[in-house]
Amino acid sequence: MAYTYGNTQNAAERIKEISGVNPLKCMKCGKCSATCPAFNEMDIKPHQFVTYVQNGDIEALAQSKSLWKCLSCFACVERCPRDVKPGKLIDAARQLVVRERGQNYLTADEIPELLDEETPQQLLVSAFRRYRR
Amino acid sequence: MQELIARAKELLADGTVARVLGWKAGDLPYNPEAAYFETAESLDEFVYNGFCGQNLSKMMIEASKLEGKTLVCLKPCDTYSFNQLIKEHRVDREKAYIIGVGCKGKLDVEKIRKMGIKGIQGISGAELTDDCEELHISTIYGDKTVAYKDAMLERCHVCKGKEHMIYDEIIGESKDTKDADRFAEVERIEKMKPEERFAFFQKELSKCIRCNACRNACPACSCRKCVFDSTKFDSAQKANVDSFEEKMFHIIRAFHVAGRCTDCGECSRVCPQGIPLHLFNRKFIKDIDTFYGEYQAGADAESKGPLTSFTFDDVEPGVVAERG
Amino acid sequence: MQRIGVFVCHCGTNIAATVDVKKVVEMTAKEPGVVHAEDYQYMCSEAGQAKIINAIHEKNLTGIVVCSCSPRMHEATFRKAAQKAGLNPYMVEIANIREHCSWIHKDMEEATLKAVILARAAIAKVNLDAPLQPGESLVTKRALVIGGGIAGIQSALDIAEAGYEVDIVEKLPSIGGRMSQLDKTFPTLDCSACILTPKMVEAAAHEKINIYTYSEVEKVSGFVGDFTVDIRKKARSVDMSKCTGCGVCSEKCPSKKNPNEFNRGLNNRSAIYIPFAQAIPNVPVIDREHCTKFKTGKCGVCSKVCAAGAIDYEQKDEIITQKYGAIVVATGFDVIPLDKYDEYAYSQSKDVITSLELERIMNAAGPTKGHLERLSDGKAPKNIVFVQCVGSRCSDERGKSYCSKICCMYTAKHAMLIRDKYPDTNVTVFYIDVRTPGKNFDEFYRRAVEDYGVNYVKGQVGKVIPQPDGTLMVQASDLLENKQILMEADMVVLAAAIEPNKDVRKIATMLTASIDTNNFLTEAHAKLRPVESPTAGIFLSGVCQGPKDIPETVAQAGAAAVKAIGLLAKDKLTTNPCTAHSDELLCNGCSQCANVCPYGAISYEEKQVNDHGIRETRRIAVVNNALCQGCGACTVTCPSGAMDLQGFSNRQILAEVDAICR
Amino acid sequence: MKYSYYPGCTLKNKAKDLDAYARASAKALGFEMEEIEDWQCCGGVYPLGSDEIATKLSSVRALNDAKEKGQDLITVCSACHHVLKRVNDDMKNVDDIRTRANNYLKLDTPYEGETNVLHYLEVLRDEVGFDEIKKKVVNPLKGKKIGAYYGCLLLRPGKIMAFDNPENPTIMEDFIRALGAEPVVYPYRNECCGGYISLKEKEMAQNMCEKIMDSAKGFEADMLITACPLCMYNLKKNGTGDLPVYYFTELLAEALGVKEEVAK
Amino acid sequence: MSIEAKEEFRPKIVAFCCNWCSYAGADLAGSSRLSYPADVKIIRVPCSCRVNPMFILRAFEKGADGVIMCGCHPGDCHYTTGNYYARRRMTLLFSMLDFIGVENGRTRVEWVSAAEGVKFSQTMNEFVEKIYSLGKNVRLEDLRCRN
Repeated sequence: MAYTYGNTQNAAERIKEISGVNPLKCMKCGKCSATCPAFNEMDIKPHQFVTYVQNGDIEALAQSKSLWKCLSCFACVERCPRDVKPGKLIDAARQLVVRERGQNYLTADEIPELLDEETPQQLLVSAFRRYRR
Repeated sequence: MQELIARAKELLADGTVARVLGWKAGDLPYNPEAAYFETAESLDEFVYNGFCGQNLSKMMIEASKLEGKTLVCLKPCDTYSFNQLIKEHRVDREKAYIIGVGCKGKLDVEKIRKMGIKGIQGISGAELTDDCEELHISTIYGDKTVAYKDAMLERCHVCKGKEHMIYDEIIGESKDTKDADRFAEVERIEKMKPEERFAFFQKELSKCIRCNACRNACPACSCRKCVFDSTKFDSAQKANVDSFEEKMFHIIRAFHVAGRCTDCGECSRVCPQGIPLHLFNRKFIKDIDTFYGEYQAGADAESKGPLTSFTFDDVEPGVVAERG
Repeated sequence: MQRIGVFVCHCGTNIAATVDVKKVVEMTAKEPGVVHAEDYQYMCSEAGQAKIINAIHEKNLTGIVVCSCSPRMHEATFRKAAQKAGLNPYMVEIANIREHCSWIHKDMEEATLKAVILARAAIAKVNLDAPLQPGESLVTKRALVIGGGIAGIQSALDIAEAGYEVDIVEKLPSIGGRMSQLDKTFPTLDCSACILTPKMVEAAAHEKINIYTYSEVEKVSGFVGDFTVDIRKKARSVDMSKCTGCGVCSEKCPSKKNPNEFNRGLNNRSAIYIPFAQAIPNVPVIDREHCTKFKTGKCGVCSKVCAAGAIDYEQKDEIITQKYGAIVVATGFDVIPLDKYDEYAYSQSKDVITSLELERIMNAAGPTKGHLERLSDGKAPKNIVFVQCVGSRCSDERGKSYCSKICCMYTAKHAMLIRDKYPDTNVTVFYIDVRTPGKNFDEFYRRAVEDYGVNYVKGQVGKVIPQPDGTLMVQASDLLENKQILMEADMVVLAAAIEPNKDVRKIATMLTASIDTNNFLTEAHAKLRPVESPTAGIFLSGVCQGPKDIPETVAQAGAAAVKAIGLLAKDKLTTNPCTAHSDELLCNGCSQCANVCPYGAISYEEKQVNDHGIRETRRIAVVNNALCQGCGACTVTCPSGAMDLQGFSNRQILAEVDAICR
Repeated sequence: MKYSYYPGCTLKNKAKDLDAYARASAKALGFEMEEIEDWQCCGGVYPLGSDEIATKLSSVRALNDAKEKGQDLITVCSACHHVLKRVNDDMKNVDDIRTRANNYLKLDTPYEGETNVLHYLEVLRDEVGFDEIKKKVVNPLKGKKIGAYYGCLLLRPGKIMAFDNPENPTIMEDFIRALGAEPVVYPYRNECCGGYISLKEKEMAQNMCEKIMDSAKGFEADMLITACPLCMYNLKKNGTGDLPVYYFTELLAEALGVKEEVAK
Repeated sequence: MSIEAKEEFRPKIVAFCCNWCSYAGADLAGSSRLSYPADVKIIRVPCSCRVNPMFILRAFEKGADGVIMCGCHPGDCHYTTGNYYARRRMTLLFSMLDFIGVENGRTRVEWVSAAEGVKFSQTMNEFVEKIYSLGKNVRLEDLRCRN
């Protein structure tokens, strides 16, 4: 975990590019955090994502638990009055991590023990897509 | 023709009209020219045949200023122009006695020439009373026969119909000579690539000698003073040293008559260089029909023209770029 | 050839920082006709104008080019300066080298070159300028006020007090507008009706004011000083001259289940009704859509019970045509529909209401007679949550991009009133920012917090969750605590964004007044002419121009009135001399120009002309300069170029084109 | 009416019922679902990244297949529907993605989002019509109080999915009514159940499922219906356990009297 | 020829703006510091209906590479109906220019209100970019006008 993103502004730019989100549009109303069903599990809260990207503090975002707790339920995307879409930002950060660091949140070895009889294929493929490169 | 002359004499005699505007024979068998006749005797020179293509409507602008009524002979397509001139207050309906003369298609001597017929001494088969199926041409090289249709003006192949739009009486039969699509040539050009279109018009328009024959013949080009002769636009006529001049002149001329042009085809008929000038007008007419609904200038003498009216949801100019 | 002077303004550094003004002077000085060129710090200043005046005198200038800001800013200033020096003011042209040049370019060389080209175009135009004399038109000494809310009433009163006739046209059956629906008003908590009603009465009683209620503007033609307006007086079905306002008809009307618009549909009214107790006029109207008589032909109860015989089922709409010199637009606002904000459960729960609905609930004449009750079960709410910015400050298509301005203050008012009257009730306000610029406004908000214990939480509400027991759960952010809150509430009040009245676009089109993408009317200048429309003779009063509270609305209404009075006080207006003119020697008399003239300013005369020796009577187009507004539609229609526009002549525009393309 | 049908991985496996009931009901309602050949997994999650092309290609192939047949593309699984619909929107409206995807695929004619992507429920509502379904119901589900569980994928983002009002949807309620049962409207019906994280964050998923089911029970629902195999799994596995969850197609098949056929 | 080709191409672009909406929109773009290339030069006309097709042809004749006309949005004309006539005229003119083989990207009409400074700037940026991509207007220029 000692690895850091060399040029933080570059990483922030990458996130903006991948997500297509302009964090400057945020007016800090907090509706995303008011909406988020995973709020309590998150260490960096949805409304804070924007600030982290703005400040170029991508390392903290990359290390955060929130990255893996976001449900991709789009509730924040739907309700954001400023078209900022924090869900997209966090997804972009997650991609940055799994792509550039090779840091898989889930490895193939871990999976069998997580499975049960009913686990749908959908869950498996989505987990792969979300958590690893 | 005799019926026409007889009737004209009658009307002159009873004082209904002060003069007759028609045609008299020219110096060649195929170039009759417009003429006024003020006496019964002079009417003996009156001719009316397949070569009387000239649209006499425009002459009524001047005739309207004369004392008394003028008997004017108008072919079906000429009546559109006359209506348009009434709409624009250029002619006085009260000063005109309109005899709608029959028309079975008008002839283009250039087409005959192009068939290789030279030394023409006489042509028959083009009288109003003829059935106008065949032309018999006597030349210094012998007699020739050609199909009437093959010698017809382009405009007659896309004839607007044999009905007169306005008249006091009709003399002689008319024939619908339409056998082609009016917009086919415009469409053919539209389908070309821009470079090809540019080259096509470059070639055609570079023939222009700015003789102003088109302008003089055009019944819609009836301005007392043309903008190209006035200082208002700094556009007074200059010698042509460059292709743009012709483009500018012909585009503007077409634009000025857009929505008013009845598509009478006089411009192309009189062009000594054979430039298909009617294509500009047809293009505008086609666009007007597609964008704003079908409109035939001169079909009546009251309706507002397409460029002096609008609807709230007209197409945007961007449509030109969109359709590619 | 003109003798032209070129004056290049630095505009401080606004121009000079990007445009090399010295270079512009140097380059333009070489242009044909230019006999004088200089630059100055601020051309619009007294000293700057003096330079122009001096140069005109000293160098006998016949034309002036000022390279400065937009002509929309200072054209009039420089024209006046020229006039002072005895030059015809229309011999002045402006090259806009600020808005169109220095402010948008960064590269000095590029900007300087462009400035020179713009100056050349102006020089070319001046070269062809001719002295123009403005004409005159008469002013009809009567004003029209569209909208009978507080803005319209105030404007009408002020204009009437100055001695001019005023007509108010109000769409609804009574004047009073939004303010009549309010219970109390901030920041002093007066009763709204108590301060509005006297104004309404005053307007109704004023001998100079004529009120058309239940009426709409149907058509507007003409121009500043001389508008002609058709007003449709909708059929009230009640004879205003006979009705005594006793109200028996409403009482006896069997059709009682029609949504009461005045109470925002929270209760019902009869089909024949007076919208509210203080209505002016105090005459009912039959809602024909819901009236049994009109629907089935059978009923007629109101007619039977009316002792005055005022009911008239046969009444028809009436069109009144009236001339006006000035028009004040005071069309007001409404709250946005909340159908796109279902996360707040507005359509799912009766206890989620808008602030305007709360006004009606709090009002003694409202659906609950002024008792604070839940509309679902009539119980007193114990926990009330206010949600701010519902649809305001949104950049998506659900809401409005602007701040509605009044919500922070009225929410503080509501919170305070509730805490005052029902001290057991907990009040929580979720806010993004509390915006209280205004005299005594922040103090008011602080009182709500400090004296009344209103709980302000910074954060937005994400979802209102109706519970099986009829209460509501509010899921929200507390941004300062960095927490997500789940809070119980039994009433939720939404501060819905306000938007201009739906009809305003139609009205703006009739008036040819410009309107922005949010449907607010545009002012002539955002800072310096905030109560005038760019269309002369049209004045803006109240929220139709932008969100406002009552004091601001009244202030603006007064300002609009003053502007209207300033206009009405003149007997004549000088008209724009840039009108069309027909050259009789070129005119064909073809009538095409008249076809496109929006003002009917072109007529035709049979006129004797002498065209280079040819004397004849011709049909010639003649332009009425008082009617012509100078659009130029006719000039392009005219094939011969006979019709030309003074000040924007064909040759002038072509000269500009040539100068730019040179 | 004939539709191209994209079943998706789960419907071929753990959610065979969802698929079988859908097909049987379609037959009873008179429309045909033609499974597209060689379909590939949609990936289960829409790749949000604007630079993700490869992960969108399988969807584009399916979409193009339907386009070539000139048919609308129908899906039953919420996740597949979500992914296909959003990729289709990208192909229609996002120049960059369209260009790059087409460059990669090298189709005969480029795919530009021409296909109409429909969820089975949309077909029921817009093509068949709930009134029509009502007429064809042979076993009305009288007396049943059913809560619709929408979840996230069908509804959001509302602008792109254009499925129903994302905050106050009614399509499933109308569906329930058409089957003769009573819909139960409860506020958590469009809240996330946490399906995607149920593999690793069990506790979180449990909390969320309980919240949903408690809310539904509070409003007196006897059962829930869903269109999503993942929601189904999660609600069953991590929910309160006392509220049955069914695929909406199962109830449809039951009401239309074709359930028995499928069981055989 | 090769020397000319190396010369940097700076297009001449004429923008006709109606006084009430688009000219004010351009002013707003200016006061909002929304930049667009200096190649655009604005000519103020009272209304889009004042723009005579001859002005546009003349511009091309004199070497303009693009001509754009801006007016109030249809329905918002200061003179009520001017832009409706302008719209028809320009549609027909543009179609004719296209017909004779002039690249149709060289002409454009855009409706810009007084409040649309952003749109004005965007439109001009787009238009200039388009003209750059089309290059020098050689088809309509009157060579005599070069000096």
